[in-house]
Amino acid sequence: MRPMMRLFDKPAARVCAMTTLVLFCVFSGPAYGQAEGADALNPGDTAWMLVATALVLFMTIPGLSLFYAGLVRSKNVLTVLMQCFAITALATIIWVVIGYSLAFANLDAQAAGTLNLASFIGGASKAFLRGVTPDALSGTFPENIFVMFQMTFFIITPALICGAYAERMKFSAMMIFTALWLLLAYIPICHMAWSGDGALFAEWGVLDFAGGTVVHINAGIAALLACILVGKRDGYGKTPMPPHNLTMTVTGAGMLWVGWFGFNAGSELAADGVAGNAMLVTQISTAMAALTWMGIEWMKHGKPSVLGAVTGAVAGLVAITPASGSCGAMGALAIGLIAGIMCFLGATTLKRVFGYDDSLDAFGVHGVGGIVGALLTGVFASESLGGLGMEHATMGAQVFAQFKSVVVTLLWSGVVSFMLLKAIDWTIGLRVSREAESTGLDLDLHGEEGYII
Amino acid sequence: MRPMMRLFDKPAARVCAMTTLVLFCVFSGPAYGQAEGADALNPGDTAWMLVATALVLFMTIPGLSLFYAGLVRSKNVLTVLMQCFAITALATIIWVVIGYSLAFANLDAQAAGTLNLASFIGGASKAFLRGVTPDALSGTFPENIFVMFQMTFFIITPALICGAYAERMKFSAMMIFTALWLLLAYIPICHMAWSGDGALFAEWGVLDFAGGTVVHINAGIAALLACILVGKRDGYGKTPMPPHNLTMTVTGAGMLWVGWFGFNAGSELAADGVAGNAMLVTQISTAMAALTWMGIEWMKHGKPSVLGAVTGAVAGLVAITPASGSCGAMGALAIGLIAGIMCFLGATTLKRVFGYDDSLDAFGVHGVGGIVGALLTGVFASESLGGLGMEHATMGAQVFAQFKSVVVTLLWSGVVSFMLLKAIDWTIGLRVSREAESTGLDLDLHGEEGYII
Amino acid sequence: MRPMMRLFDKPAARVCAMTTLVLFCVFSGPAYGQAEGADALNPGDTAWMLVATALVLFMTIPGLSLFYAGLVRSKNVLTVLMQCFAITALATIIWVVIGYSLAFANLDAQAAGTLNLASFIGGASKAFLRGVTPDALSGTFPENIFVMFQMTFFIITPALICGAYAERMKFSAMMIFTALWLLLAYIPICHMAWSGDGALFAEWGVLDFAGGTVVHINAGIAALLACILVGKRDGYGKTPMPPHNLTMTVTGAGMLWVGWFGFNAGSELAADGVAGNAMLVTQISTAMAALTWMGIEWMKHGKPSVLGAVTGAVAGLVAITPASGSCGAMGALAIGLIAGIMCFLGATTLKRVFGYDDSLDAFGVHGVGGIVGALLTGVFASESLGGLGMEHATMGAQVFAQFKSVVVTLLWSGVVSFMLLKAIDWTIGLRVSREAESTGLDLDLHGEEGYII
Amino acid sequence: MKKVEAIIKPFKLEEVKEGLAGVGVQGLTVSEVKGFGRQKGHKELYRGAEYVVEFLPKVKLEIVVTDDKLEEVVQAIVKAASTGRIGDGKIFISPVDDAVRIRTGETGDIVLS
Amino acid sequence: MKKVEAIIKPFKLEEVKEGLAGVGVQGLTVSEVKGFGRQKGHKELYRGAEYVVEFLPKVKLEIVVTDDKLEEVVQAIVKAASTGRIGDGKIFISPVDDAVRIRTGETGDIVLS
Amino acid sequence: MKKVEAIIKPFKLEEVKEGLAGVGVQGLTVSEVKGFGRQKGHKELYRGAEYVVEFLPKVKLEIVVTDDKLEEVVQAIVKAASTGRIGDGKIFISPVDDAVRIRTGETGDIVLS
Ligand SMILES: Nc1ncnc2c1ncn2[C@@H]1O[C@H](COP(=O)(O)OP(=O)(O)O)[C@@H](O)[C@H]1O
Ligand SMILES: Nc1ncnc2c1ncn2[C@@H]1O[C@H](COP(=O)(O)OP(=O)(O)O)[C@@H](O)[C@H]1O
Ligand SMILES: Nc1ncnc2c1ncn2[C@@H]1O[C@H](COP(=O)(O)OP(=O)(O)O)[C@@H](O)[C@H]1O
Repeated sequence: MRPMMRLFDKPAARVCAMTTLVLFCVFSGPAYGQAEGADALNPGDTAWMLVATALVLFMTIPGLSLFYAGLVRSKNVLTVLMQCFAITALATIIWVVIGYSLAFANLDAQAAGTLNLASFIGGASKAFLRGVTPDALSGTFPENIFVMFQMTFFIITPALICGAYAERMKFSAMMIFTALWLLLAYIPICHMAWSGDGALFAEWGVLDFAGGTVVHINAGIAALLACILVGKRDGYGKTPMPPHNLTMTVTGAGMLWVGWFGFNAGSELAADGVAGNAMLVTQISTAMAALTWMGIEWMKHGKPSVLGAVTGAVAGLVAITPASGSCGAMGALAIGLIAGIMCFLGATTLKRVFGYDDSLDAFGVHGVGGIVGALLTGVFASESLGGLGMEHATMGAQVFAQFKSVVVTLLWSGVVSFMLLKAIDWTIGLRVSREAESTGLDLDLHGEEGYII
Repeated sequence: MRPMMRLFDKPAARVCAMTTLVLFCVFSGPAYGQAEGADALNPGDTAWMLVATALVLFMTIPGLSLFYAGLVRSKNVLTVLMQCFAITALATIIWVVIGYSLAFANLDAQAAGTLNLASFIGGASKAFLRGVTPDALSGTFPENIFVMFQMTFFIITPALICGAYAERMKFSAMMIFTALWLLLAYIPICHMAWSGDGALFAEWGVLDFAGGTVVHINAGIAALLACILVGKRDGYGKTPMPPHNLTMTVTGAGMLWVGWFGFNAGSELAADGVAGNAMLVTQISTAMAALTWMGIEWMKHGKPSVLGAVTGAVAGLVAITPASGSCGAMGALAIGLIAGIMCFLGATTLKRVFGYDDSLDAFGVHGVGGIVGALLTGVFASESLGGLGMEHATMGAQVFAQFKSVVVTLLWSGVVSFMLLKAIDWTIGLRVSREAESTGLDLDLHGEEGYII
Repeated sequence: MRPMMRLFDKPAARVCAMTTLVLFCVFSGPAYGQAEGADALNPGDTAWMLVATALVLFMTIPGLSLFYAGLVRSKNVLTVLMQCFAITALATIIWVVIGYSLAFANLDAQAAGTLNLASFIGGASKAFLRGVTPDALSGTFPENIFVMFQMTFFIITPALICGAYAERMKFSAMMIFTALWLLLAYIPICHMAWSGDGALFAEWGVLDFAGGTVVHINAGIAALLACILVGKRDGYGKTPMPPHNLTMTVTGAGMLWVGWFGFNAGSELAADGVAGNAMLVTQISTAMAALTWMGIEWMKHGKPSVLGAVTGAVAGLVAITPASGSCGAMGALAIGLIAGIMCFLGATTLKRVFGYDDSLDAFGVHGVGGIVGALLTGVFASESLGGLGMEHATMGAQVFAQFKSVVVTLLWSGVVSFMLLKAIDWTIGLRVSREAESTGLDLDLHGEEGYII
Repeated sequence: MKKVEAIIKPFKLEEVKEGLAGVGVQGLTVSEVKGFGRQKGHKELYRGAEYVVEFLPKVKLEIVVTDDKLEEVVQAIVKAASTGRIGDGKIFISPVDDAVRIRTGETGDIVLS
Repeated sequence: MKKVEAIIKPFKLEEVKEGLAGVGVQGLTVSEVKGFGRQKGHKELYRGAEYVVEFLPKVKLEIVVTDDKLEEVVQAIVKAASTGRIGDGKIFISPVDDAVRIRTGETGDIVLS
Repeated sequence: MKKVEAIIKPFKLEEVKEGLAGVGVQGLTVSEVKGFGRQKGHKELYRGAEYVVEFLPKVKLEIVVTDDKLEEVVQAIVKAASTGRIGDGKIFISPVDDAVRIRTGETGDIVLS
């Protein structure tokens, strides 16, 4: 084991050290721009990446925002839509100003086989997108599209968290939390996973094709902490809080499904057979998980529900995300099946047992599904199971690498989220007043009503 | 006329023979994988096919599901959404497990100029997508994308049928019917039309660019039989059953229109001028049919309705589907006009005269529009009418070929649908109880309500 | 200054002369088809243009139609959806029959450095899309896709105007106005801006990448005149007329945002770094304007509204449109900020001061945002401000060129719109009866209700 | 003058309206209500959480009638609305002092015809 | 105490509310109802099938007033709600025994002021 | 027989229902209404135009009770629905002549039990 890596054997204890490192790096690191090969622009890949970007944005607005908005009570419907929309705008600006740079600049400081500061965070040299001209390439397509594609992930991740604290969080607190969380939790994990040779997860050989750690586990654990620290909704467990408009939720689910092709197949960064495979396994896992969830409900409650079907589909989408670059059709069937079962337990039993109020099951689906997917990626990448093969690892070693990435993400994002939420709670407060909660957040926070029909 | 073809001059009488043949073939045929040329992967075509696939899935969820869901009464809204969603999941798995193989494997057994078993059905060699690796090509793009693209057609076709039996069919019966119908009706027709040289329709020289027979007539006739065998909705003809939310229907119609570009222009399987032409004629026919339907209503009832406009648009989309690879702008204007008129009659007069309860006009629009489109394809492919030309046929011969494919589809799908529906009715029953129908299927079948506002 | 150009120094005075010229040209001009280079078809560019076209259509149906429909009272919701849908159909047919030809045929008559009739209007040689075969190219992709792409702009522009006269205009009057306005206002401006060397705006060196003048100012000024000439809604200013369903509006806004990538990045007519840059700056400006509008509301009213956020986003989208081919990330931040402020004033103060009833702020957002964007394009194209550079002009000269194009558009479209609206008012009348207005236009004009829930 | 308030099952509305037309009722007013009574609610299911909805959708009819018509009207409703199952609903009869037709300002029994 | 129930055309609500404020009414309760009466319903059109909607949207106001205010209140409604066309609606007056203010538990006329 | 009509704040419905069950109420009917009273409306904001919504969402309960139960029922509502803040609502009590159970045709007090 290389020296730097020992640092992470007990990750919890080292978080402070890492934070210091990270901050140091951000403000000192020289940056040399993204290292490019001698690739030329390929219009086919470019076309696909333009579209994949549009598809991933489509996942958040309107996709996810509809999915979530249908699940709350009608007095809070606009708040949810507003959160997703405002996060989209906020994350865009942060990404342009400094986020992209911190995630993807200073790559020259990284080197395969070396763990250093640059394994954890990028630099400031591309702040305000310095150097991202129309001519700059990222592989076979323009770097500005790479900026955009990655931005859409930067947008959707905090939007996923909304599902946990829905129907009670202050809008101002939400905005501050999101901004800081993106900088302190998202960017480091994104860099560790996706900045290439020399980055932490890359060195470990972790497979995270489209964001199991970066997006889903990252958002999932933040969601869990957020719903615990914000506290339960008034009347939770006593009064029923059924979804106010399931047609909206099903519509959003359809959009998520379709948009996810951009997410997963787009993560190949090219229009080729691996992208096609990513699309195919995404479809299979999703279908399988939807049928699984429906089947469980049918057996347990005597009827399958449409909310069950769409939640299962999202579970399948989440779990296949890290695996979509490496598993085959059979692996996808298995991942879908397992994700369906585990997320069902996550959104029902787990939540009931621990008694937290994860309003829309952001942790139950994205956290649980993300972990399941990350670990199973290590299994179903195996050629013996129809996968595309793991480069140098045995299945055991690969699963262990995956496991480490899961733990790092849980701990890093967990600690950051906890500290941020506590700090915000002590200062401006996380939660609206009881009266506002009973009136509805739409009127209280935004002075509007969803429906005047 | 070649010997094998005589078999089909009186198609009804030969259905049993065909069934035997088909079943035999399925379990016996050696399979050699899809014959490939020496084509190399083209990223531009690949990009387009990735997107076209996403667009066609988008047509079903959320497109079609919203279009249909808005048309039912609010107590049944979720059932319709659920049907489309569950069919999406179910068809995906069937396609992966065996459907794709039965439709597109064993192509080596086919040969131009020969009608044999392989003219009617593929084989089992690609079950579980054996051999569909990221490297396998289908023309100029990866085969896995071809699998996905064709899968989206496999999904939407049974979803179209939902429109006929809406508001009264059991969910379990619907699932069983769909699964069997896909295997026994969809796959053979798909194979006959699209598996290339040696396939029945190919031998006849039938032009079905994007699925007039395979999708629309196939679904349309099944829809007609389903609504007749399931029976009328309680109170049909006495109580008004107006659409509960036309905003949803219009939204779905817009999505269908946009998604249909993937359907028709995607069917070129390349990003080229024929794809562009398919997009163009799709737009023209749709617009023309929408204006036609509006115009008829304006004249007949004194006002044009938005439901009329969107239904007309769907009629235009349906009718241009088989013709979109061969007609020109002028042909599209004519097809749109005629489809607008004929589907108007299909959804109004025809239904009234025969008194069946095709709740959302699945036959009236898809069946009638599909037949009109299939026949007119034979007319407007002609260069003299601005078409791209028919290879070797005169207009008369082409129309006759089209006619034969229509008849085969109607008979094959009709007989299969009839037998399946009867069998299900005798066993588990097709229809919910009268009480469930009066309460609403959402509560009864799924334990949920659409709106709690 | 070249002789022909003097004509436009006092544009108002010359409108009649222009009209005569234009009409003359239309019926006399020989046409030679679009001049092509020796370009070959590029499948990557073709794939992108197919998708960009689908995205722009998606902006109108369902995007814009949902955005607008949510803002009216529920008794008028279908009317708005119907207007957008019917305009889509109507504009399609007009474009195919003669519109495309008048806008883009007869290009041989144009020459760089010469202002003549052909600087203002095309010819009739491509009527009914004569010559637009699958082989015909437009640059590196098929001309039929160019026809389609431009058609989607032809569709959305009059649909934008609906926002001004919503809730009171007759459907028949709306259809007639739209048809004539497209022919007399849209086509000339489109030709002047986009038909290449020798066209008026091209000669002036105007930068209008994706339609600041052609689409937004054009529609904006028509909207202003329409809402003034149609008159205020009954009870306007006395009774509150709040949006009936903001979830619909937010959904539509998300669709507009995503679809706008097709609009702006598609206007590059290729999948390359300039397209990527257009997508990037579109995202930035939109996010910035959304945050700006939210910020203003937060300061002024104590709470940010979701309607404010989405309206700000649309303002940002509008303003970046002409600039998206020439500005950089920093310019986009500035344009978003300024557009947010100016459109806020346009939709609030300006409207209040002058007292017109622009129901959904079509002028306040598209007119004002379009003008702001057109002028700022001249500023932020400058390399010194991070732009991609202006070819031969100083910033001052460029802004002046932009200014002239704004004035020409305002005057031309303003005069045409005024005359058309007056003529229609005198003949069939623009407005529904007071009783119809109180009952709701859905029932009165279309015999339907939006919701029966 | 009496006011007859009937709470019935929603799908019976059409029949009741016809029944009332049969006994010459010229006007009535309908509203959507939720009822709570002996009729058991139904279970709903959201992400594995089952809960019982106790308030059931009902329709309330209000018909103001002249005293002499009262009996006939009540009978017509009972006849048309009854299915024999729990939850068929109730009819309440209460006194009305007077009625006014807004259009004309008329008062008294004439308003009801 | 009397209860005044007025069924009016929806778009008249604002005017009636102002009219009532003019005669000192401090509180009222409004609900959306569907009315059936002499006013002819409208035709709706769905895929070529025309049918008549006989239940028209109306608004019901309930105002409990002291006996001395009754006349004034009724007049105010008639004045504000009348358009002179069929379907303007009706007012029904019925006895109320007592009123209670939930916040304070007070009863009697004071509750209405 | 008396009819108790209570206009309460919507989020109090569950508590009131439980309170009423506590005193043996077997049935009630609920509708959504808008109330206008002393409670100040809220401001809404649409594109910079602020306006005041004066009609606030309320829930109306109708319970027909036998005369002897009246006091108890009213007290139960007051207790459960009161928050002490303006807008808690009102209860109106009015006479009912008779009640009919549609299912059985029964009349009189038995219908209410
Ligand atoms: N005491 C009551 N006061 C007001 N409404 C009542 C009362 N009892 C019943 N209802 C209404 O009558 C409906 C039917 O009553 P329920 O007890 O379920 O059945 P049934 O009338 O057949 O005995 C209830 O849903 C409720 O709306
Ligand atoms: N007998 C009645 N009982 C209850 N409501 C009635 C009665 N008659 C009429 N209404 C209500 O009054 C409304 C208006 O009545 P209608 O006969 O249409 O016109 P007008 O009041 O002008 O004569 C109806 O829509 C209905 O809601
Ligand atoms: N005279 C009245 N007639 C009918 N309903 C009334 C009357 N006064 C008040 N209400 C209803 O009671 C509700 C509460 O009244 P309000 O004056 O706001 O507060 P409070 O009851 O605490 O004094 C109102 O919203 C309205 O629905």
